[in-house]
Amino acid sequence: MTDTAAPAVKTGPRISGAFHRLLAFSGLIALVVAFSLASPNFMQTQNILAILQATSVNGVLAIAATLVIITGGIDLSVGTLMTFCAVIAGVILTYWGLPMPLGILGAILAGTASGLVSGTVIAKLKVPPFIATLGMMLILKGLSLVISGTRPIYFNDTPGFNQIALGSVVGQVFPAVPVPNGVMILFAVALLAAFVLGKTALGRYTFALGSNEEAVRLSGVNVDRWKIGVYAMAGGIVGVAGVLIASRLNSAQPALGQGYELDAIAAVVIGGTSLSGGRGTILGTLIGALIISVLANGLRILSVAQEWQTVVTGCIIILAVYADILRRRTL
Amino acid sequence: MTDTAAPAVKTGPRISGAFHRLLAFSGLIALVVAFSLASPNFMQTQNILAILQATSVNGVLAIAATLVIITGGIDLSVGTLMTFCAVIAGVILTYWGLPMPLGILGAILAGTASGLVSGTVIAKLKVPPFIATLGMMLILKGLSLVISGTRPIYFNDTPGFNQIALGSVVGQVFPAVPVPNGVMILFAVALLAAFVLGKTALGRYTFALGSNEEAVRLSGVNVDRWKIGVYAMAGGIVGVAGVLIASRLNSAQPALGQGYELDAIAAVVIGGTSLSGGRGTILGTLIGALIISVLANGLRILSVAQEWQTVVTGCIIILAVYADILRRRTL
Amino acid sequence: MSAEVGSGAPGPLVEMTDIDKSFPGVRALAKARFELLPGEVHALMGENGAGKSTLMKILSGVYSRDGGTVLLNGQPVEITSPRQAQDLGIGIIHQELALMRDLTAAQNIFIGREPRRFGILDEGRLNRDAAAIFASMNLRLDPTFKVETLTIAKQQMVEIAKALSYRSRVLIMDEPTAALNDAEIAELFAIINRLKAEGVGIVYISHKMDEIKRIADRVTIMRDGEYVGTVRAADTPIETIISMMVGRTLSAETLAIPNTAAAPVALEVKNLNRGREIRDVSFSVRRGEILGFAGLMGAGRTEVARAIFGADRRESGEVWVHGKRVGIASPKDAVAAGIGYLSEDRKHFGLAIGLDVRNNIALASLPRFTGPGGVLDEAGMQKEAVAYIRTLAIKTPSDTQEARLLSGGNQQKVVIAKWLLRDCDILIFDEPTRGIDVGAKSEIYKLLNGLAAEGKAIIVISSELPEVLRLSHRIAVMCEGRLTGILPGGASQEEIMRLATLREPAMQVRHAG
Amino acid sequence: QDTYDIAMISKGFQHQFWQAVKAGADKAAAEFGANVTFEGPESESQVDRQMDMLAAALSRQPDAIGFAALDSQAAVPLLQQAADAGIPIIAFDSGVDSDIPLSTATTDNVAAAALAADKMAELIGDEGKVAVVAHDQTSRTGIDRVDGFVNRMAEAHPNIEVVTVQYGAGDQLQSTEITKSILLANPDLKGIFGANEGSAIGVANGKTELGSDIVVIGFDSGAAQKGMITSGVMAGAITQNPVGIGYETVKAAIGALNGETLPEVIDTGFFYYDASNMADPEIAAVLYD
Ligand SMILES: Nc1ncnc2c1ncn2[C@@H]1O[C@H](COP(=O)(O)OP(=O)(O)OP(=O)(O)O)[C@@H](O)[C@H]1O
Ligand SMILES: Nc1ncnc2c1ncn2[C@@H]1O[C@H](COP(=O)(O)OP(=O)(O)OP(=O)(O)O)[C@@H](O)[C@H]1O
Ligand SMILES: O[C@@H]1[C@@H](O)[C@@H](O)CO[C@H]1O
Ligand SMILES: [Mg+2]
Ligand SMILES: [Mg+2]
Repeated sequence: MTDTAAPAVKTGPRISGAFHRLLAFSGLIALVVAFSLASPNFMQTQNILAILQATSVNGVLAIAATLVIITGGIDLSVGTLMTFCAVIAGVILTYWGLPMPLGILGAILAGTASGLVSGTVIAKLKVPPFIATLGMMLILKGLSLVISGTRPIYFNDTPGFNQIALGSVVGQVFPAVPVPNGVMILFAVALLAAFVLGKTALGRYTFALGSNEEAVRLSGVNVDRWKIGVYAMAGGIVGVAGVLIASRLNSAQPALGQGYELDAIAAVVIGGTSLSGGRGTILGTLIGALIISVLANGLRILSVAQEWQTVVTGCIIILAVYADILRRRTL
Repeated sequence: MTDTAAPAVKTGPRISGAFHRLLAFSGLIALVVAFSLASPNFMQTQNILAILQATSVNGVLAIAATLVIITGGIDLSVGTLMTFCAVIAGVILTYWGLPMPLGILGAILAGTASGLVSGTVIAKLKVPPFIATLGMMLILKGLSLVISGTRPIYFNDTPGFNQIALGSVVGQVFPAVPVPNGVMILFAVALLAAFVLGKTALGRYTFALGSNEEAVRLSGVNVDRWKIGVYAMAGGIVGVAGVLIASRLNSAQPALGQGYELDAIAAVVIGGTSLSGGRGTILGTLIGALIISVLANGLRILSVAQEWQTVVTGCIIILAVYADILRRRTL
Repeated sequence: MSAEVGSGAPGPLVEMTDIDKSFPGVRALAKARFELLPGEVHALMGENGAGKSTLMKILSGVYSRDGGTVLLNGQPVEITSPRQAQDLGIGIIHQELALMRDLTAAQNIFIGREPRRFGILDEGRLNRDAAAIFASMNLRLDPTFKVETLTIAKQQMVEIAKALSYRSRVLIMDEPTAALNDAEIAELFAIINRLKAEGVGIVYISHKMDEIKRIADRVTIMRDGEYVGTVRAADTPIETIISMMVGRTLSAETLAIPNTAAAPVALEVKNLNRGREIRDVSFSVRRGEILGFAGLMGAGRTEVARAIFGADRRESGEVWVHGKRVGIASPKDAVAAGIGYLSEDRKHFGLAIGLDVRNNIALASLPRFTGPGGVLDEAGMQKEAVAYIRTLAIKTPSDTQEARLLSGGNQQKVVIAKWLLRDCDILIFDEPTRGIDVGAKSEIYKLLNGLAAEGKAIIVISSELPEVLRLSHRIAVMCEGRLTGILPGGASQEEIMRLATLREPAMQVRHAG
Repeated sequence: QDTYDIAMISKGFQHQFWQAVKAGADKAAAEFGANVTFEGPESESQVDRQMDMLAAALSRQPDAIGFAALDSQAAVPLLQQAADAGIPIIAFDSGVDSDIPLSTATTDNVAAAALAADKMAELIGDEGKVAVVAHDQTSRTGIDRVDGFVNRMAEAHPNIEVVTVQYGAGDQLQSTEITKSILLANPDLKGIFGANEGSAIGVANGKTELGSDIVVIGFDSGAAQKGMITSGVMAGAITQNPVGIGYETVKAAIGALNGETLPEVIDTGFFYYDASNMADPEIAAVLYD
């Protein structure tokens, strides 16, 4: 019996997987092709860079949201937490006048700390993620206003701060493609998150929690600790988004942020991650975030009236996801 | 044989159930008591009526959201659909000059139709509810602006229209408690929804779908049809909210609506309905909606600075749900 | 070998011929064949993953076939949905329970066919009708209880009640007794005999060989998705059926009982209590010993195991491991103390259904595969997973197949592999062979014996007495939350049953140890 | 080139105020034969979204850009990019802290709100309690109008106390609920200033719903507000000249394209209007429906 089973053991369908992944881009590619045909201004280096730049903040937020959503949770606080982190950076750099790296570190730590709090409320107090992060969303929104005195904090005293997102290290080497640093940071965060999800124990538990939390607990795993870890990591990533947006605006805008969680979650779901947990990819999320930016940019380039932009965006989001579903079904 | 089985058949833990339900109010009651002690202006008939009135629109939206959430779905379009329905009422009454009942009917039918569309996209095309209703949210938002020409539509030519929400039939009978009609409509919708959920096949399948959709399908039930039915009914209820808000503002405000979905879903979840489906009550949702209104009202009455209002609201939402969890655990 | 058996006078109810079905990477059925006569109980047998469930899902409209024909009463039919199967008089009890956990038992039974009055659901009648069905099954169950509060066994009974309520002409039972104890099985067989007399054709899938002899008229055997043969149950020896299933003859291994009396105590449980479910349970297990746990449904064996493991709260009681008292507040503490627990409910508590086979096997052992920076050693995990896939003969196209796509028995093997890999000193296995075929069962028995021989202490909770008797050095028996006695390995079934029904709380039994 | 392509990026879109600006822009576009697009973010806090809109507009390579900055600093890099590309920029509604815009068509919101404070004082007899319901705690117009009103009261009307300032996001319903709470908490309140259209209508609705007789002063116009002033629920309101802002912006853009020199600031002005002067042609011209 032992022997007969042996030949059946393969290591998995790798090739079809890669093909599958390639096809996932099809919705995005279709949009890009359509807009390129419709307007000569779309397929210009400048515009592509603008689209990427527009994706950077939402992309980073969406990556954070992906981690949480794979555990079967949700994080409604990513938008206002981003702002909170930006405000913390503002306090450190502008109010206290400390050097730039400390401001960045402070923002990331603030995000991590907030993630720890959300994670703890969820894991230890068993408050559903929706409520815990809704509460955090409001708390952080209020605190950002309180700390900043409801006024933007400018980074004028921190020279180079706005180069974090807007400068282009790539452009110094390849002047033809001045990809902004913000975009490179998005890619770096994506690589990091994909690495953690795919290669580390934290990533494995992330999927396992979303798949069957009770089974994980009964396997003797310290479920609470890992869950809190995921929220903390997501928080830290949101901190990066906070730095990015602050750099881009050269200021911490305390009122901004609410509503951004919806775009982030939309990117995640468009990217094929299931809200019920257990499955999802960072690549999918990036594609989802790009689809949202390409749509917004393309419709603007075509000078579509704003109210119709909204209608068309709604339709295309549904269609893009439907196309993806059809693709999975036929493969 | 029947006899031996009979003694085992109890009617379930009815009494403790009633007690349990009573305790669910405790979070709400605690808030009310706290605010009453903090300000003499809180426990005034006028103010209580103001709180109820403030609950009416969100309450009706939350009831619609409850139905969908019990199936394990989500409806992000309730806010903008409400506006769309209000605009439809405006078109019928103000643009076309038809009689008031037709306007009301039109709004409810528009809601139902939109629910049919969402439900069909979800059930037939298998698009996840989050995406389908996100798409609908945008589509409806855009259409409201298109149809209204981005302008409010006033109901000045429909005398009595604003009495739908603001008038008080109760007050004509009991002048001491002029409960506005809008509140009575909320209660009527709640009773209707509770009836449907508890006593009809549609309600049964609502719970069944959220509990284990695959099992329902394997039982030979036409899952798609019932699911579409739930979304349609939710849409119709949103239509009622559309009439209510239009009546209160005596106009259809095409720009309003987005963001209302979050308050509605929050009321549902605070009320103890699980986002994973299968369980939930209308009473819970009403309590959840009231908690939100009482909090907002109470903090304003105390003239708490707005940014702190936000922080406190976030904390109390988490605490209220945590208290509810503790109660369930100890009971 | 494949002795065809001709049927009697009436034409067959169902004839399935040359049925093909493939899933991505898996050929589940290849020219499979099956025939069912009215009034017969036709057992469908085969190893885990042989294609039994798949074939029956095709007949009941869950899956569509890739090729072949299905005749119902001699007429070709296309069954495209469960609803259509119902309308054609085909009912099925699925292997994986398909219940709506938030609904009551009665609501589950009548889903899609609720009695109504003026369009309003008639709950009273619903509950009365359900109660009547339960009564006819001799089942004491409140129809208004939510399914999620019922034990697996009761849930299984609800599934059976639901299937009966359709009054089908063809009734498929896919491992209906996997979660049932002897008394319930006897009740089910009485029902089957009644249905048989009414001319209902019953397809009966089970891995419990003794049941086949007791209930089946004919047996169809499948292997690797193919038809092997059909035999008459009464005049075919079990050994023949088994060899048709596995393609060779299995030698009957005997259990060598080593003397463990002198070995040190590995696990000691003292005065465990929780309400009426666990009442002052104390026992100990020595290194190298297998302690069987027997009892009727609801005796509290699972609760004891979960309480020891920290999965559920306990009111009082101490757990000692290797002579040291350990504080166990959660499963992680238990595992840290060297205790592993395999749950009786693999779907809810065992398998991470969305993960692949490799990761499910590694789930309890990830720290072992975690290198610097938290990076996982995939190659190491794969090596172990593949090794267990071989040892336990888990039928899967690869170790990266999603666990949910495996057959029920193979899923169970995956969960077993998880605990074997974790290498705990003390293993508590709750119904470990639920849904596992005969061949694999004996592999698992061998494995457990080997583990005991290595010095591990093992607790096996099982509702199959032969299993308990075959494996155990000593047998603990529970009744209504109390440990009513601990018997030596060779105890008789009668003795066990006496303790399992010993309802007097006065009786205090000394146990060896 | 026959028609100029002008992109206007505003601070909002759905509000009637912005629709009136758009109407003015469209009017000028028709008059001067230009093609104008008009866009603005969801809410006035979404500074980065406005940057994305500006970036997309730049990609379109328009002939000129009209821009109402949510945060003037944040926009500087993109405006520089436009200037480098030789695209003339006209600021509108709020100024940009930069010399890049060739001209700015704007309202002095601090002064406008101070005028509201004076009118309020006059109507309540220069003493007592008042409150403010504003649209936004952080946007320039929100800050300026609250500051303008509160500071003017403190300076010129010492016997008037501003008991609370609350924010309703310009959402009529939310502003209604806020107003009711304020009235119930302060039974002796004499007046409320609603700092933009949605806020003002909300305040008036709240007053009506509670049957209160406080003095309401609004901001901006629109059919509802005009109706409320006619019916007396609202005493009066400050209006800017949104149609004029839109019109002047497009006109200035075309002027720049045609090489004209532009004034640094085009003050489009503001007025206090009430039932008595609403019909005056000068006032009626700046009110929108
Ligand atoms: N949906 C599916 N996708 C992929 N493979 C599947 C699917 N369903 C079944 N299989 C595979 O088809 C084969 C037959 O499975 P089936 O469930 O019919 O086995 P079985 O005979 O019922 O086994 P068991 O005794 O363990 O229940 C197995 O190899 C299984 O892994
Ligand atoms: N989820 C639950 N909710 C409520 N009661 C439960 C639940 N699970 C078990 N019980 C009750 O606990 C007692 C013991 O449960 P259980 O049937 O699992 O015992 P067991 O001895 O392990 O039997 P089995 O042979 O079924 O494994 C029974 O009275 C049962 O009804
Ligand atoms: O001028 C303001 C704008 O800036 C916007 O906030 C909407 O309301 C108007 O009154
Ligand atoms: Mg099977
Ligand atoms: Mg058990």
